[in-house]
Amino acid sequence: MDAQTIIVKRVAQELRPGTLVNLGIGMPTKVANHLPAGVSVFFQSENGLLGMGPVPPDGMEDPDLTDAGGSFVTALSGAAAFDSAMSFGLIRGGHLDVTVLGGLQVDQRGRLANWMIPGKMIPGMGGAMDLVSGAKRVIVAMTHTAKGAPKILRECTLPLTSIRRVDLVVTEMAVIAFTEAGPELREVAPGLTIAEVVAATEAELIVPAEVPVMAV
Amino acid sequence: MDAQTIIVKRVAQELRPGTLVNLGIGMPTKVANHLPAGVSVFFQSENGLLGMGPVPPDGMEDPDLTDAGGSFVTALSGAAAFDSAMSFGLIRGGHLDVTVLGGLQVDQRGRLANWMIPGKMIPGMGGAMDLVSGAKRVIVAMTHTAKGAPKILRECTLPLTSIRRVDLVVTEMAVIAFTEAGPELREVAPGLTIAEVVAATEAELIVPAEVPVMAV
Amino acid sequence: MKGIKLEDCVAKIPDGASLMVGGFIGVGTSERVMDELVRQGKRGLTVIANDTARPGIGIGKLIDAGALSRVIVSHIGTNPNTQRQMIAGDLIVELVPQGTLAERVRAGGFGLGGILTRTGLGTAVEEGKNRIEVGGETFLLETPIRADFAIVHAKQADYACNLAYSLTAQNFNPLMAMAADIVIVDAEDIVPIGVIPPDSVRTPGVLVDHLLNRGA
Amino acid sequence: MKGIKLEDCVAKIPDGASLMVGGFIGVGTSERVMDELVRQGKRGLTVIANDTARPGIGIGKLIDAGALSRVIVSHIGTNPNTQRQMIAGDLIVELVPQGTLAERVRAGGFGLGGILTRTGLGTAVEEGKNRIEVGGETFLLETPIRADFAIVHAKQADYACNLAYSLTAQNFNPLMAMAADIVIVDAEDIVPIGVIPPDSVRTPGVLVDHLLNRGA
Repeated sequence: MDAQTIIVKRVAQELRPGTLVNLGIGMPTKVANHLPAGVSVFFQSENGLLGMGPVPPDGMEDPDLTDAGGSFVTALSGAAAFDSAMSFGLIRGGHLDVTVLGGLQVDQRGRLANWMIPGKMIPGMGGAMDLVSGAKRVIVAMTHTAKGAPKILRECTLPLTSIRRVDLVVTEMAVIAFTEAGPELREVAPGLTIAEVVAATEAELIVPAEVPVMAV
Repeated sequence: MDAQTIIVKRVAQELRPGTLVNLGIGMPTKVANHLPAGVSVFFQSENGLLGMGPVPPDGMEDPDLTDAGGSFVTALSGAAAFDSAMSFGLIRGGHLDVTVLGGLQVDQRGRLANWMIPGKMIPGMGGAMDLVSGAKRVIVAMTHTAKGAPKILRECTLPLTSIRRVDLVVTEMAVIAFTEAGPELREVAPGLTIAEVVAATEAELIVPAEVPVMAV
Repeated sequence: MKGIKLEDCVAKIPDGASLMVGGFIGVGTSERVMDELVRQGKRGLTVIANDTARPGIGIGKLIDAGALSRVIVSHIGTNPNTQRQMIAGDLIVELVPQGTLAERVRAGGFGLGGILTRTGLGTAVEEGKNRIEVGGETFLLETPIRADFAIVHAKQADYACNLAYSLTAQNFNPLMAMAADIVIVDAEDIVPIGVIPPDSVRTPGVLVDHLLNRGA
Repeated sequence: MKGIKLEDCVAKIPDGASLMVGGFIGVGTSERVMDELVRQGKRGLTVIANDTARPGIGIGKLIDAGALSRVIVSHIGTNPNTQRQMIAGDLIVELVPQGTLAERVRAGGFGLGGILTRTGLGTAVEEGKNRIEVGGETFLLETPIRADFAIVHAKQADYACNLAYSLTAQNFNPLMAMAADIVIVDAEDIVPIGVIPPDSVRTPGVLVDHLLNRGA
């Protein structure tokens, strides 16, 4: 299983039936393909849709119906459409149960950086700052390291997306929960040792006596 | 012609075709019955309707369709319904061309008091404060005096509805425009002298050389 | 499933709870929830609403029964009993301009810390509030309102609890459906999914906690 | 009547004007207004929009043509030409979080002096903004945005210029229709009054200044 598959399969296990979920563009989008059997959630697309469904059958694309990345999607039975103010009212107002976002860096205090690399990549924050500041639960789905360098750091070196602490970071190496006490190692990927995860992490991890193996 | 008829007929002359108008509860409501021939305006009801029409035919009342006073109305062809936030967005956002409101007092600076009499009548401001603060043009329709006492004063003695200067006050005695310079006597009712209007007004009126007679 | 019996649902509302109640002089208010609150003898409730309707109608029933200790409303002019209880000191009445009330409820539901408005500036409404300057103009800072429960009246609910409203019965209902911890919906009709197209849904079903049974 | 030819309408937009343009990566953007702005060689425009779409699509056409001097958007990640012009110093890019952008546009159209949000607090977005405390929590004060023109794309317009939108093509369109001095509408279909029922109108016709002819 490649890193991305491990990450999105593990994130999918976090979704609870009947909740409202927003998946960020890129890797997080793929979480939708790995929902556990019997779990049905409502996907919000911040461009104004609640009840987003998969890619439409060939020839059934509607130019007025895309996801937040601009790709054609469907609206499921019971979907609702609305303007951008309502869409972010749902996000900011505590109505969005979970957001899953990609990350460039997360620091010791659980602060995420994922929207720009000064002098290099300035795509803009889109809805990411609202999602991280507003969602009830923030899950970061990212690779544990970039070119061998840790992405879970003592302090983010990149500009922050929000000062709000994310709740969970899922990588191909580990599951880490961020609480007031700090980042706690909750699971380790199959075949890895705790020491290997700690070595690939700059932030100081809280390591409980028992750390289960990720079941993906 | 009684005082009220003079007032509402004269106010009706102020309405321009195609504009958006909100008529306050009570006397202002009656302005709708005196629109000059060929003038068609859009009436807003702040409880969430644009395109309000007259009382429905007997037996055609809809419990879900009333004016801001709770009386049954109709929706004209091309009407739009919306929530209270949108309704006051139209009012505050500069989209409402004219509001016509009743008044208890108006002062030298054109400030209106019309929502409470301390210790006596505290009905609440409803939408009046938003209407006076937000409408492009505010017209006050009221009797010139109350039990012989002037209602256009140097200073309001009753709590203000807004610090925004109203544009026009129409009474059964006169039409008075409020500008930065102060209240200017624009028209006098048929059969009255300027001196009689000035005597019934506590505020200091600007009296131009020529003051036309109200044509009602 | 969210379907619930009227009696069981209202039993969940404890004495002393805060309730947002949709409606405008009773139009768009769930009469049977009002009746059941009275029947169950609730006491010490706070109601946030546009007004207190009339004696025997809508929120007026709660006033008549002495169920309320506090109301936050834009006017009480249509209900002499509210005025009587206020003067007797049995009821705290907090008056809020109607447009400001709509925005404060919206802010509560949309996760905003407040909004700035001209409405009320320099009037009794300003008492205890902060003035904020923006672009050389002065505004009042108005803070969000939330409640424990929202009593929402809708025209239609589909099986996903998506809601549609009718004409001026909409008013505060969709705003309140965003701004309370528990959202109780009384819909005139319960319809199959699809009857309310995605673009006509005004309140997405994920916001609804309880949908009152139509049957016995 | 508000009907107007595309060419004549776009001719009313002077160089240097500010334009709100509805759309989300081109979905819900009037392509023919973009084309005509390019054909007429407009220069120095400011565009307020969610994003700059992609090269050759929607607002991307204005970027390609060098028609813009400034954009206020939530992201430019889908348009490398925008990034190029920004780095070359030919284009000022002001990045605003998407939900904040929606609220700032809404505030401009709804007559609010600003809104308070958690989004952006403690990040680069905070620069130059005021922090306001409400109930012990800190928020950023975000100010209203208005524009000279709004380019609104709708699914349907009726003869009264009431508008309805379709699915995710709605996005910023109804918000922008409130927030500009001149509102230009491009509707896919022009329909008889009544086809859009009062409860389905998202933008009342009084807000519309020009409706582009469908025919030649």
